[in-house]
Amino acid sequence: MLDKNGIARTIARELRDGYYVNLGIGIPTLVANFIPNGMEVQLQSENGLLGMGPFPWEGEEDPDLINAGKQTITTLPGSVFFDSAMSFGMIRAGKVDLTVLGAMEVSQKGDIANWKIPGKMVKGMGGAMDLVASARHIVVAMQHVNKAGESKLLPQCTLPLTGLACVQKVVTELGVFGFDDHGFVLLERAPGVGVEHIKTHTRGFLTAHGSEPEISWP
Amino acid sequence: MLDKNGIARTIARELRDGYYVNLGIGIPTLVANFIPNGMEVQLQSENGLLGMGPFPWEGEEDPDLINAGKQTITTLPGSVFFDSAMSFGMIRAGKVDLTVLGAMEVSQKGDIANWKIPGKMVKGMGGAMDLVASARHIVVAMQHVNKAGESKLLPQCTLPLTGLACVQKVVTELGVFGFDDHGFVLLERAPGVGVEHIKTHTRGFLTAHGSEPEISWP
Amino acid sequence: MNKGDRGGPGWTWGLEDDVFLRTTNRMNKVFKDALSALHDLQDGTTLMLGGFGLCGIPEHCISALVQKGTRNLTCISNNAGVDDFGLGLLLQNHQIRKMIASYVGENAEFERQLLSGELEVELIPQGTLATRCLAAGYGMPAIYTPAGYGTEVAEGKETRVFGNKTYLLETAFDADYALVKAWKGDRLGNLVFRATSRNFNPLMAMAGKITIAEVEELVEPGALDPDHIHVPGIYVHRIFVGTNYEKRIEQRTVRSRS
Amino acid sequence: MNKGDRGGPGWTWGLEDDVFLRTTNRMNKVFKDALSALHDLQDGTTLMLGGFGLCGIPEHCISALVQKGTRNLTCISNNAGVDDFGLGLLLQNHQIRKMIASYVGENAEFERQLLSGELEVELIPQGTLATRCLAAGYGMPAIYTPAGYGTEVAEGKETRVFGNKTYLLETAFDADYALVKAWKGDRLGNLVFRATSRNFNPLMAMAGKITIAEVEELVEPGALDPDHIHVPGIYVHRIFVGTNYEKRIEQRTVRSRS
Repeated sequence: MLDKNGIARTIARELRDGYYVNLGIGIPTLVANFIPNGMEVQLQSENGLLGMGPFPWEGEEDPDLINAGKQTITTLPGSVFFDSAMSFGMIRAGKVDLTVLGAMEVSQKGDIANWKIPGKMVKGMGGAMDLVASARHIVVAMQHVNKAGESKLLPQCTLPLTGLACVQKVVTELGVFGFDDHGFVLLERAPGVGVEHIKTHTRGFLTAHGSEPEISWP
Repeated sequence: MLDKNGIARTIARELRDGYYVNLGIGIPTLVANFIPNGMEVQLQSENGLLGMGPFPWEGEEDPDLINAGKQTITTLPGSVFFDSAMSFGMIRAGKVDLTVLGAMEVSQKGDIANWKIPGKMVKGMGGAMDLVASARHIVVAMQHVNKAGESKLLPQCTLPLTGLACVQKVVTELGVFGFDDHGFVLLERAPGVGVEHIKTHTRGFLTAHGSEPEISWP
Repeated sequence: MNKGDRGGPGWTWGLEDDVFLRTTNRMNKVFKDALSALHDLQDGTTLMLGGFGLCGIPEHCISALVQKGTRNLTCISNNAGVDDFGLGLLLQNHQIRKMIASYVGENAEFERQLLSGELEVELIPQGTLATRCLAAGYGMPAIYTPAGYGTEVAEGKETRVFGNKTYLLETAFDADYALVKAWKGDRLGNLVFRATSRNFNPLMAMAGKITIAEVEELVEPGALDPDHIHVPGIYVHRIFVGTNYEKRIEQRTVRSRS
Repeated sequence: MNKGDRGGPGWTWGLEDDVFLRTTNRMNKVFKDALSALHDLQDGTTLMLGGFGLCGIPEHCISALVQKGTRNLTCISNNAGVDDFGLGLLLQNHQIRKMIASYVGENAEFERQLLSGELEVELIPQGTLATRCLAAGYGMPAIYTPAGYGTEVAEGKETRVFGNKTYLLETAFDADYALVKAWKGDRLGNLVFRATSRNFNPLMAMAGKITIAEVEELVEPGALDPDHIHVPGIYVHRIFVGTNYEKRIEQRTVRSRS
């Protein structure tokens, strides 16, 4: 089983030198902590910053400088500010290489739902619909099951969609999942997690042979 | 009869305090010399400048600072540079109050042709098609007749159009012309020019009573 | 005009700043405060408000709206503030009839009014929100975006395939007023923004039929570098200086000096 | 993440500039000169070239194209240079098969090749040219503009009425390369332009599949104010320093100190 940091660390393996990356709120944010040494990537924050730096030192918070999660952050040498139209312009034009975001549900076709529970919770999609419509690589970081213990990997989403057939990889505490024409494909198992356990907790169609390697980090 | 400066001075009466104005190449450029004292307007140059200043002093030319006619110019306090998309964005959004441009032909419906003589001359429309499609007020400054002595105010244009039914006023060396449902309407005569002379030199339908005042300047 | 021609705008009227910078009526866009700048804003108005979260919001314009008690507003804003700050103040007072936003998760009162049906809400993708502002400011009646295709956002909307991708047609916003917050500005309406408080502000400034900018500092024309002005004054109709900005921080996240 | 949460990007890997600014392959976009930056530009390529008249043109990229002798080019550029400078140099060499431009009145050789049928030419309104670049850079497949409606520019194009105005549908440009000239840039590709040499350069920089920027000065990351960068490096793939810019003036107009 992976903890949150393990999920983030696993996703960090998707990074490539020179990537422009947008990290969503929650676990995705943690990916920034695992950028491999010697690799240079730039983080895009869709509220208008390229080259996001770490949190400020205590006492150095700047209310004019936040990320898309409304957290106080910093810049780095080479950072750029821009307006929201340019921010989503670069996203829409496919300039963002990788986006990592959380999800409430992912379907075996790669649909994603993460913005609304009808009648219960309405937070809004923020920039998620734009990101999943246009980023070059889309990876979901989430818990494998919800609080009721039900699989969040489903034959089809039950909640209102954020995007259609767009997710390319899902990383949960149980493993790494890709997609083929039939549905989910188990690519790697979390350390110590057996295939049967994964199958039991996955409701969408899942291809898993048992020979999938355990996740390892460089 | 008006000379070029007279035409420019006549058009300058169209200026209002606070106007944003785009002046085309040729006679329109001269309008800048007749901005009434105490009135504040800003000149937009569609290559990316708001608040165009006069020509530089000799020896102070800056090759990075030109107007849409490719002339070296200067800025004024409060000038702004921007890219061509924003420049035509503000034009298209109707933020330019007045555009003054030259023409080869104007029709009695307010069509204008000023960019091409098929088989002979192909310079291109530059920004003229954008300007006539979107500026709030459109005034043409031109000679009344061409080099062959033929009227440039026509029932309909013979040259490829720049814009359709967009010209609101035409100022020539003979007078000031507006438009109504029938065609051209003589609004003012140039000093010393009689109605018959104007009628003789105008091929489009022209309403002219003889009672039109002579042009005067404040 | 020929090379070396000196007959063009050599401008006969002497020193330029004598003419161009005389304070006249319409190019002097400075108002004394938020209330005077918003004097003609009526009930039922559609308005855009800049800001992302609480960052770069027009605090003083919002205060003036509270003070005026203007009602039945349609507000276009990326977020809805928090319960007791930003647009949350207008929600508390029930001054807003309809919200067009992309993310409203920080405001419990908003969620309550929405679920109870007191408030009409249109949630749209953030990039769509931004680009519909840009379209208005750039005179484009509509734009195409792939965001929301296949979701409930696309319901009732025209779609079109370009290349191998499906796009939604989204229309430009049509807002009576845009209320924005800039860092610095001059009396011509030129604006400069700071860091991520820029966000939607320049776009809305360009999109409003009447654009009102509040600034931290009003400077003389010429003090802003013409290469670095974010919004040219042609888009801005009124400007005033706001004092004592609260600039509340929503998520104070820091590294400890261990 | 909750207020005051320190578990987020507190970034475990120590000093940021140790990691983020290490010179690695892909984020270091600096090439040694124009020829090396254009090494893979083939015959038959579609390319955009920034500049308005001779102002802000990528002089060194054009020289490299002349030197390489690349042929059958489709060039998207507002103007076509003059006979012996700018794009005129490529025209002289018959390296251009097709020009897409808005105004070409300064170039006699151009007019000759056009009227003789040697050169294919598409003249389009300047705002349409600019906005088709913007569309490409902002991922919008097409835009609507009223420019050219009712003229031969509209022939064969789809029209649509919004409000009481008719617009043409114009598609985003699809260019293999964009060659632009900036004032300053850094190795990440961030660009800043000067005065009216900005013009089409930032738009084309955003529109190119491979964007090559020549700059007068290459500065260290961080030297450019993040509030005032015109093109973020995410859009720029290669950058090199051009030396000895000629910056020829087309119309030298001055006031005399009488």
